[in-house]
Amino acid sequence: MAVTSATTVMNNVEAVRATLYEALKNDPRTLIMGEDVGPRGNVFLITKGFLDEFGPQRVLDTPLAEASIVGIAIGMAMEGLRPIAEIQFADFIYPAFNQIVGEAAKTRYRSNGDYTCPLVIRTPYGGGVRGSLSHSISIEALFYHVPGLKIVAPSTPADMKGLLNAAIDDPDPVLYLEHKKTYRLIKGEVPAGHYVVPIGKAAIRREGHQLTVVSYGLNAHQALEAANQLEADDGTKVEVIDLRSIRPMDKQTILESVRKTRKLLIIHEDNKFGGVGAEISALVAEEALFDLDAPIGRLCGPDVPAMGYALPLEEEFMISTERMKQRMREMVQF
Amino acid sequence: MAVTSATTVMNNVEAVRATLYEALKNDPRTLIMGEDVGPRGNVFLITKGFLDEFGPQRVLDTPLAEASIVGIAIGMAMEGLRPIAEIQFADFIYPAFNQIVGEAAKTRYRSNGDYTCPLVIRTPYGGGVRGSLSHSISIEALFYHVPGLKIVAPSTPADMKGLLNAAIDDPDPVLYLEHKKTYRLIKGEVPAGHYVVPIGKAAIRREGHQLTVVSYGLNAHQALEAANQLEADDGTKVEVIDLRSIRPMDKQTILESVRKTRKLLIIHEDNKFGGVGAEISALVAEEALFDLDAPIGRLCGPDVPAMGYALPLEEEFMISTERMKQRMREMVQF
Amino acid sequence: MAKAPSAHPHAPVAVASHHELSKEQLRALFRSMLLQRTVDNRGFQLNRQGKIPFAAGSEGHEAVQAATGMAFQRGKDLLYPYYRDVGLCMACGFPTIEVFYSLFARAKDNGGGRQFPSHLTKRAAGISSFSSIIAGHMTHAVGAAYALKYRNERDRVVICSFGEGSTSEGEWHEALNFAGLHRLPIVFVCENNKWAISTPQEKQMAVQDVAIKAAGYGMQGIIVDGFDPIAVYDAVTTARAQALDGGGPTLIEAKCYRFLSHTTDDDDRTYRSKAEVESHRKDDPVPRFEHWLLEHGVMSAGDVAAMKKDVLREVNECTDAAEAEPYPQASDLYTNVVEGAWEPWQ
Amino acid sequence: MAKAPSAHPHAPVAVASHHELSKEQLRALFRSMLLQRTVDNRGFQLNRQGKIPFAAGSEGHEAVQAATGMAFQRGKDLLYPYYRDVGLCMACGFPTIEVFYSLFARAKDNGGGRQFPSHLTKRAAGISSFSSIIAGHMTHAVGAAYALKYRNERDRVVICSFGEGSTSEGEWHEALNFAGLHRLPIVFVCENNKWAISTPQEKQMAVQDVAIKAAGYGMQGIIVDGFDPIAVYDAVTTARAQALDGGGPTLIEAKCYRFLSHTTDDDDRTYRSKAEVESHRKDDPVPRFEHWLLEHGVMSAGDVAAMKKDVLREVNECTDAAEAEPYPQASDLYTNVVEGAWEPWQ
Ligand SMILES: Cc1ncc(C[n+]2csc(CCOP(=O)(O)OP(=O)(O)O)c2C)c(N)n1
Ligand SMILES: Cc1ncc(C[n+]2csc(CCOP(=O)(O)OP(=O)(O)O)c2C)c(N)n1
Ligand SMILES: [Mg+2]
Ligand SMILES: [Mg+2]
Repeated sequence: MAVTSATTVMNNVEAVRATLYEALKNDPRTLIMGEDVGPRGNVFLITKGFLDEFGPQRVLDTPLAEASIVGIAIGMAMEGLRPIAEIQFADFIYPAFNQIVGEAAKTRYRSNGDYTCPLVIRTPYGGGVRGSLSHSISIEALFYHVPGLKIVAPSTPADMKGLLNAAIDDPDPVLYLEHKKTYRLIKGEVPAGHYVVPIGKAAIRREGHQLTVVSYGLNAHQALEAANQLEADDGTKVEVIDLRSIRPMDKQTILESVRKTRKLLIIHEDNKFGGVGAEISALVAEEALFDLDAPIGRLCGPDVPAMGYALPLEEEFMISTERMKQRMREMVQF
Repeated sequence: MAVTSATTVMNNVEAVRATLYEALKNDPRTLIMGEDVGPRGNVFLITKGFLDEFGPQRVLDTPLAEASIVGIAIGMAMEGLRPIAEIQFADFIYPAFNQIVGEAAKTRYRSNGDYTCPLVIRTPYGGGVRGSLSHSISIEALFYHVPGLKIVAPSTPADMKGLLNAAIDDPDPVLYLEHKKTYRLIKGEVPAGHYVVPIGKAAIRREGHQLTVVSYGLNAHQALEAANQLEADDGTKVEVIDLRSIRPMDKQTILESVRKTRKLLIIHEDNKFGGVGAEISALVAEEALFDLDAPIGRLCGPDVPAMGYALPLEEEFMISTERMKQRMREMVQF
Repeated sequence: MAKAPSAHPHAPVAVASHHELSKEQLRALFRSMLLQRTVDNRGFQLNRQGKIPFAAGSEGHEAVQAATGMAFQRGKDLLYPYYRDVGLCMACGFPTIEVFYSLFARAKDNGGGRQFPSHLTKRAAGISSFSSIIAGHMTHAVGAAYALKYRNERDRVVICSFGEGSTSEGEWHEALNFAGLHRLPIVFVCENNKWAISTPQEKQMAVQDVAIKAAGYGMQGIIVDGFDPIAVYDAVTTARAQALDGGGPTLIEAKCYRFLSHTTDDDDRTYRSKAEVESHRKDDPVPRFEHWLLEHGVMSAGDVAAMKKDVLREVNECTDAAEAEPYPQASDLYTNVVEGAWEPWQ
Repeated sequence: MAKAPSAHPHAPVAVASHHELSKEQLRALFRSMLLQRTVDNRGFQLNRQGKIPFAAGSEGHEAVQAATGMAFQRGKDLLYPYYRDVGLCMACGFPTIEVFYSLFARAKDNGGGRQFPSHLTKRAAGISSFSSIIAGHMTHAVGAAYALKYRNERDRVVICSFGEGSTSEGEWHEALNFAGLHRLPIVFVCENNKWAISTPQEKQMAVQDVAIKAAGYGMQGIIVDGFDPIAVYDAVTTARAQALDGGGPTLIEAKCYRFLSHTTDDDDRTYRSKAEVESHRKDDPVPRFEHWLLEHGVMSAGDVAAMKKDVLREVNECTDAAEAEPYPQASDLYTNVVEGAWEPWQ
């Protein structure tokens, strides 16, 4: 990240909002489109006021039709605009699957570079907000298998901005995931001006030599907190990596850390089976197996379709910081 | 598999065809729907003649609209029918993603069992047939992360029948994948009458103690052939597991084999990153890490959007039996 | 040379009207409307009291829902509703107490407290389970109608409802296309309340009437005053009869209005004027129908007061009874993924 | 009481006709049609010879495609075609030789030999890259039209084509809805050849005319004889002018026929009668237009013979030149996934 003198404390919503605002301000090719992004300013008020300033051509309330939100954005991108499309909740991205996977991710490839698709799709995902079965899901594993598609899931305000800038600048399609529970919960310093956090680079949030924890999104904050508590409790030193980019994945940072700590725990809210943790684990089992002193652990959302609306169902699904701490301790002691 | 005296030699197309025919014959709740399944008898002639025998209500040529093929089938299933829906090529399943992932896989769960969705979705997948970028892809990893959805990918005629019967009998949605290169290539004995191969059970195609190879679909046949050649060459004994079911996955068979051979190679045509092999590897790295004498290997399709139409592009993408043999030898010698 | 498309055989026509409704039916209609409004208000109230995190109301839809529910034949028909149809579900036989199980996410909720409130299901009453994914249920309704036709169950129809915003989804189109093609026994009821969250109809489609879209699917489009329960009852009953006769589906557009914010999470003052809301409020279907009933001597002022009291009593009792019920347990998260046990849990 | 939807402001009208076409233009139209047919036949021939594994033909679409291509303004307009539009692409400026690069999957193919034949792309000519996923390109065309409007490029339109089968897809609906709503500069051309592989129009939709669907999107629907190049030219040129004037999109339905099997992988004798095919064959647009040109003195029999010879020469030369070109290399599989290098390969 570029070093800038001026920083402001923001939460994640504010960081996304500020970045979108600057993008619209600085590049006439950019525009925002999605359901209720206009007068309502998006359901989380991220684009509140944008319509008045940038007009309805650049802050475009779309019909209720996700396939077309992405498909039309693809056409715009193919013809030189820089659309930033929004899917109101990640749970509603399914109807756009064809356009994302079948079209956006293959535009450059199938035309052998004749056409490109510089497109950003932003969407809020994740639970812990009483969003029920249908406003809580994680979607990264439904897309991370797709060559040609980049996926980022920043967790801090500074990364929200830096990765959103990187996504907007990127000449290829990027799926930008915002954990909605972090929206107002997580605050932090955000540098002024335009800077990018490179797509594909993880961040080591905390150094340690007894265990590597890889996580992202809301869980990355909890993992850091759990690791801090562990050190305070008894001096245990856990290294915490915030993945930030899911694809391309920062293999190097993961492998270097695991070779040092010799133990790996992956934590994500998304269901376990076939989740992002599967690839991380497989990568390490392939490239650093004999560096390991413990089985690779995965602490993930259970393999049910989604968390329920009733509080006990949501609590059971979400991974508490306490559970993280306990699992970290077990692995360190293994 | 039930032991029956009468068997017939069939190829995979014939096995699917015979099973569908028996299903229509034996259960009035069953019906077949999809594009061009009527007079044309499906593009691979799987349902040729069915229309005449069972009529247009039960052999239903649908409009060109995949979301509705699956969605309408869901409604039928919710109201007591047993639809067997076809997606003409797996590459065209994307528009139905919402109905499969957002609806079918969640019907039982979201209604807490009030409604169920006994639905089969059949689709031909895979390459090696000059299908180009858009008639060649593998789709299993786009769906295998989804709780509530079963996925099978049988490779032999006997399994084609047994697993299709199991899928039709199953009270929940099943995605049934047919590797199109095996359609006419693979022949074998098929027992007469109704029998099922249980969903979730892998098959050990060949015993061995020096390496476990896990594969499915077309690659399972090649892996078996490669292992046979290796033994003929120098007596090397490789164990070959045909996964058959991708979800639920037969963890027990995999773990038992790996604990015996102490080495694991996963082979699939689908792209590597986030593919089915990722979960298999992660499973073993979690539950049998210290039983391993070599890093877990994955020999998979390259991480490009799809194989190209031009012959050299297709050949580069597909995994040859020779490459399998070489990789097996390397792992045995590790 | 170019020419215009030929007139369509199913060009829109006005439906026959004046189905005879008995006084008892008229009173039942009104009670159904009152119940819907009272339940609605209670949801918002419980939310403001911090007792439930979420509620969605349907003020303005009472006439459509009560009347459609009365046209629905219990024990025969199938309902494929959407999330704003709590009143419709109740009018079709969904017990009031169970609405509150859903609002409070109690274990006794038919969906086990898994879905948002208003996402009701009750197979025993023919009320389908649906997701929050807009228009996701449209093709299910069509598939159900196919099942009825397939089994030759000629006295049954499917009623499928949705908002005008939902018509933009591709799946909506696919559903209507198939239903029209196979002349299925289904009645589509669009509750056009002019808004989809903050998006007005003018940003949703280029046409003024959803009903005009029917012609593209070879079915009849009907526009009806969604504030008039008798008109809606007429329209749905006529369409139902046509469906039973093999005349295929009808697309009924009931013009109504959404008086409240989209849900308790929304604040409609940010995107529409008070004046607009007020201008529709003067046609509020509940007082309007009350007035009509009084005027036509169907009910006396005393009858109305007694009915309101009774409805309030019912809602109060249901609120208290449901609140006293327990939540599902944490272990309930793991059931009903598929039949039997799913996979071992980590 | 219920009423029928009000008449739509954009109800279908017949387009003005008789655009003046010069003799030169008429001859160019005919050459374009001949070229398309000759290229088509060559594809099937190469397939039968075992030289290429796949080809798709468009016999019966020649008039639609040649005329639409003539209405297309090179250097300005954008074309979003589908896989049966090789003739249209050529008529818009796509070089014949490159069609053969695609047929032979040669390295010089603009798409690097990655896609099936007929899936052409040429950004320099304004010809979009599209996938095999039916209707997947519809929203792209609409997005491109939005870009033109956004940048205030008022002399440019998008032409988007598709088959009648494609209208069943949800994405088709979403595209038309958005285009109508924003009155975008786009012309939709439906090449209605009555079949989608083995599925006839009667199993695809309940209506006789695709054009009738236009009303639901607030745009004009036009039916045109797709065997008549002059009528198609009229219709597209009129629609183009209207789009430039801010009058929004038009849905043109060009009624034609698919004379050949769907592709070389198909055998149409399994699902339609020879008699049906023959009944359309008598209106075959190529000899019909030839006859018209001779009758109207635009060309002499000698001119026609010379043109046919010249077209054949061009196709022969292109066949030979393309066949002599190399395939892409195995290593080309790994390029152009994203800009720069993607991930390390296993
Ligand atoms: C596929 C999908 N996209 C977006 C949403 C978010 N959403 C919920 S309700 C709604 C508006 C629905 O409007 P309409 O269909 O008119 O129904 P109304 O709420 O007005 O009754 C939207 C956009 C959703 N639930 N599903
Ligand atoms: C999404 C999708 N579904 C199915 C197919 C297979 N398919 C290819 S062409 C075709 C028929 C298309 O018919 P139509 O749109 O009328 O075009 P035509 O071939 O008649 O020109 C089908 C079903 C596909 N390519 N994409
Ligand atoms: Mg609405
Ligand atoms: Mg066609």
